[in-house]
Amino acid sequence: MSKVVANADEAIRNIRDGAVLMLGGFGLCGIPENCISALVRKGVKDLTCISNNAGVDDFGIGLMLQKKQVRKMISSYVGENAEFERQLLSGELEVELIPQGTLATRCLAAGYGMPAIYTPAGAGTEVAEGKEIRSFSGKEYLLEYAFEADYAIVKAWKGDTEGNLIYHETARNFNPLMAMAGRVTIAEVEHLVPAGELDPDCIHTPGIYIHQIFQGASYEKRIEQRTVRKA
Amino acid sequence: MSKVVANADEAIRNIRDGAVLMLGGFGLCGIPENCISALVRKGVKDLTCISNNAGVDDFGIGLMLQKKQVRKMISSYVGENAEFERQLLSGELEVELIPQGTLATRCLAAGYGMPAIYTPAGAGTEVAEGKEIRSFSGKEYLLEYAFEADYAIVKAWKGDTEGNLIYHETARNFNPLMAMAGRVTIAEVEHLVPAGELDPDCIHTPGIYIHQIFQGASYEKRIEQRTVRKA
Amino acid sequence: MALTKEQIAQRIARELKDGFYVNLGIGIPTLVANYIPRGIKVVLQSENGLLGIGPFPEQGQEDPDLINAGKQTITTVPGSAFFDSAMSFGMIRAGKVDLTVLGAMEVSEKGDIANWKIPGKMVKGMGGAMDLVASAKNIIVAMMHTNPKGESKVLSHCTLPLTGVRCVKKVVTDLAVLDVTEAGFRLLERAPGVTVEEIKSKTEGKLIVEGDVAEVAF
Amino acid sequence: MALTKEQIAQRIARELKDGFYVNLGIGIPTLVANYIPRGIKVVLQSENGLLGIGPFPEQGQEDPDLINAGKQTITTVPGSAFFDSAMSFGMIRAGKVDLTVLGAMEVSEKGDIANWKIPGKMVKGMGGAMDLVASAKNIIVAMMHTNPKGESKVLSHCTLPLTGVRCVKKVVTDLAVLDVTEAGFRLLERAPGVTVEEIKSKTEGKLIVEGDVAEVAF
Repeated sequence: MSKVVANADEAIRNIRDGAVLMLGGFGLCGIPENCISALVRKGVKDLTCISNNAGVDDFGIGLMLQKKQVRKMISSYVGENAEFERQLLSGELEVELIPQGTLATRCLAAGYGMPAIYTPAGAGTEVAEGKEIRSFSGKEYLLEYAFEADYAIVKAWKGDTEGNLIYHETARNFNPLMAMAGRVTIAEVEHLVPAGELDPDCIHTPGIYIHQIFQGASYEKRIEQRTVRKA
Repeated sequence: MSKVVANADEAIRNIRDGAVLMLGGFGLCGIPENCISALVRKGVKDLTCISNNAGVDDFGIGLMLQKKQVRKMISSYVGENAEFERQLLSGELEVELIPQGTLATRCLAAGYGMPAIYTPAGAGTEVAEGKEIRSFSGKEYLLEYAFEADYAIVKAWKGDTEGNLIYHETARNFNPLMAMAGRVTIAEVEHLVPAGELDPDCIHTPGIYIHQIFQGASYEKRIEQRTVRKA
Repeated sequence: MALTKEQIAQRIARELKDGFYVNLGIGIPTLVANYIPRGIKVVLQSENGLLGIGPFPEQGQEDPDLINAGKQTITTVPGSAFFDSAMSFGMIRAGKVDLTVLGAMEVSEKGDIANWKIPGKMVKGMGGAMDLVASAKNIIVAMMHTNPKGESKVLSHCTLPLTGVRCVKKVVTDLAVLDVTEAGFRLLERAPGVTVEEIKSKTEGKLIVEGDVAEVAF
Repeated sequence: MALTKEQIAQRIARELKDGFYVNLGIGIPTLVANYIPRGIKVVLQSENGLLGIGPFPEQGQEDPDLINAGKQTITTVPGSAFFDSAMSFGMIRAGKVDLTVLGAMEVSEKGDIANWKIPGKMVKGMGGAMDLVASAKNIIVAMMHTNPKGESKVLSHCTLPLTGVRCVKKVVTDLAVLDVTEAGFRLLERAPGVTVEEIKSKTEGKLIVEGDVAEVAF
């Protein structure tokens, strides 16, 4: 039973309308570009997307927003996206904003089989409304539940045929957390190698969490805020 | 302000009688040998030791037990140690047994600033007695609190002068978790290298968690159950 | 003829499916690794932080940094991965491990298991057993049908302190293969030459026998 | 003369101590990195998963896999480490980050902070700000003393939706350096040439002035 599939279209072929997806990445860094393109091609609709950000107008999750494939975004920050703003204001798109650390830890909880976690983020703010609040050592914490997602779609630098993954620099971000949290997890990698080529001490995501893996056809890796040193 | 100290004796010099210590390792694999020897030399007493195991009679934490330095062990498994058994039966030593995954996750909770976590381990057993029980999706979980330890003492394979650590094979085990969980964390390593020599993508414990680091004088790395293939 | 420990392991190995991630406990369960059916691929998890356990090392190749949960020296297979104990039990709790095989002192007809403590004896601890039984989605127990005194270990209720409740799915003993069902132990197979009557007499818990019960074939 | 944004950053940089791990927010806080005092060593954390932020890259050296929390291309210093977002916020929650510097729309005399949402405007999200303010042990706010309409941002109570409560320890504005105390804002220093009277008139929250207040010296 091989986890290796030929390409993004094959990897996402079972994703249906109405699915709950997790998509790795921070800004445009470490996003599963090839799977996003395939989801746009497939035209699957009514999606709930759990992702720290929502891409920009013409890249990342922004491409799915353009095609109105997303019903709900669960994110920590959704700036810099005009179409997103239009759909939000028109009521076409639902948005749930979550503190970034809470987003990360709710993924971790799912991957580690913890039904819920306590975090102080948002205590005393409107984020706490309707949530269970509990004091530990005199400090308030919110009870936040593990995510349940049908699919997690992540992007790694290197992967092997067992599904073991290694990420590169800050393109790691949410990817290893979401990889653990999906009922089914699809990984796209820049370099797919045979089992045994990766150093077992340096694996970030063990293959047990990965169901399908493929080498992405190409990566644009667009830069959102190109910033350079003053000469 | 350098984190590098000369040796184990210097690293543990501030540890006082009655301290709560975490000690990394699983069995005799990945234990902080040099620090344990230094603690025996220092003769510090009345210690509470959080460690998955208690060593064997003449190695690991067993050496501290021989000198009656330990008041309480918090472990998941304490077999194969005659002096341990003697002290336990005589009432000289207190033991708290905790499921191994709970032990690991209570360290993680401390390192990740989560006051408590929910785990199903021990639900319906005597481990659950006196603990808060809560159902999520029809399954019972116990509320288990983050550990509070004065010192965590861990052993890594390589470390750099910033305190970044890389572990080797299954000698990783509890070390990265305890490294995050100590109020003060002391790391001993087989190879101490200048900052910049370790691959930043392969760091298991970022230096922010480490307060003191040194290269151990020597490592015996004793094998507890030498098992070989039948010829 | 009662099954040998090797045969118990061999029978359990037939429960393995291609692509399974499996955690094998100490004792008989460890032997299951020797009988993985040809043509299927199974990855063995060691809860001290490894996916991809290989065979024991050759003499002289023992590596003190590379042990299993029984503290034995081991090797790895290509494609293995190391991780810390929190991730290890995390993947167990999250149901990513497909099958767990454990030894036991007692199993009840409700699927309760006792395997860590005997009152009056020195208690060594539960290690990872409580985490495994509370979380694994599929637990098979490998054990002798009776204790050295000849008393049944397949009970209506466990008498020893529990390791976990309502978690065991199947029991393979030296005498029988049993499914744990809502109604009690269902006898699936019997050891070659062992009669249903003998199994009944050595099973204190409720035993369900339907039709002819085949012998375990090797 | 009110302080420039660069001068606010320069003043905040004096709060850094040798060995500090520091998280710098977007805007003025980012500029603090340019004024780290000589002879002390500070490690900068980026909540998207890096310890050891270096300067911006030289033209042509931008790496799309290497960005800060503001999505800007960056570099690393020797001894840096990458990690995932759960560990990143884990170390923040556990109090391992010594100092956090953030911008704000409003700060109250109790130390409450509002910096993520303006009712009626498109809400972009709190990003990591709520985690940082709920967890960091030492939070300094860098902001203008008044908004573009000239209204005080240093208040008795925040009027905007809160990001966190009772968390800000110090505020450095273009006009003043303020400690947040149990009794209110204590005026520590004033911008060169700015009078205590002007600061009082532009501070809606309770301002405590004791003795002579020195000017910020550069």
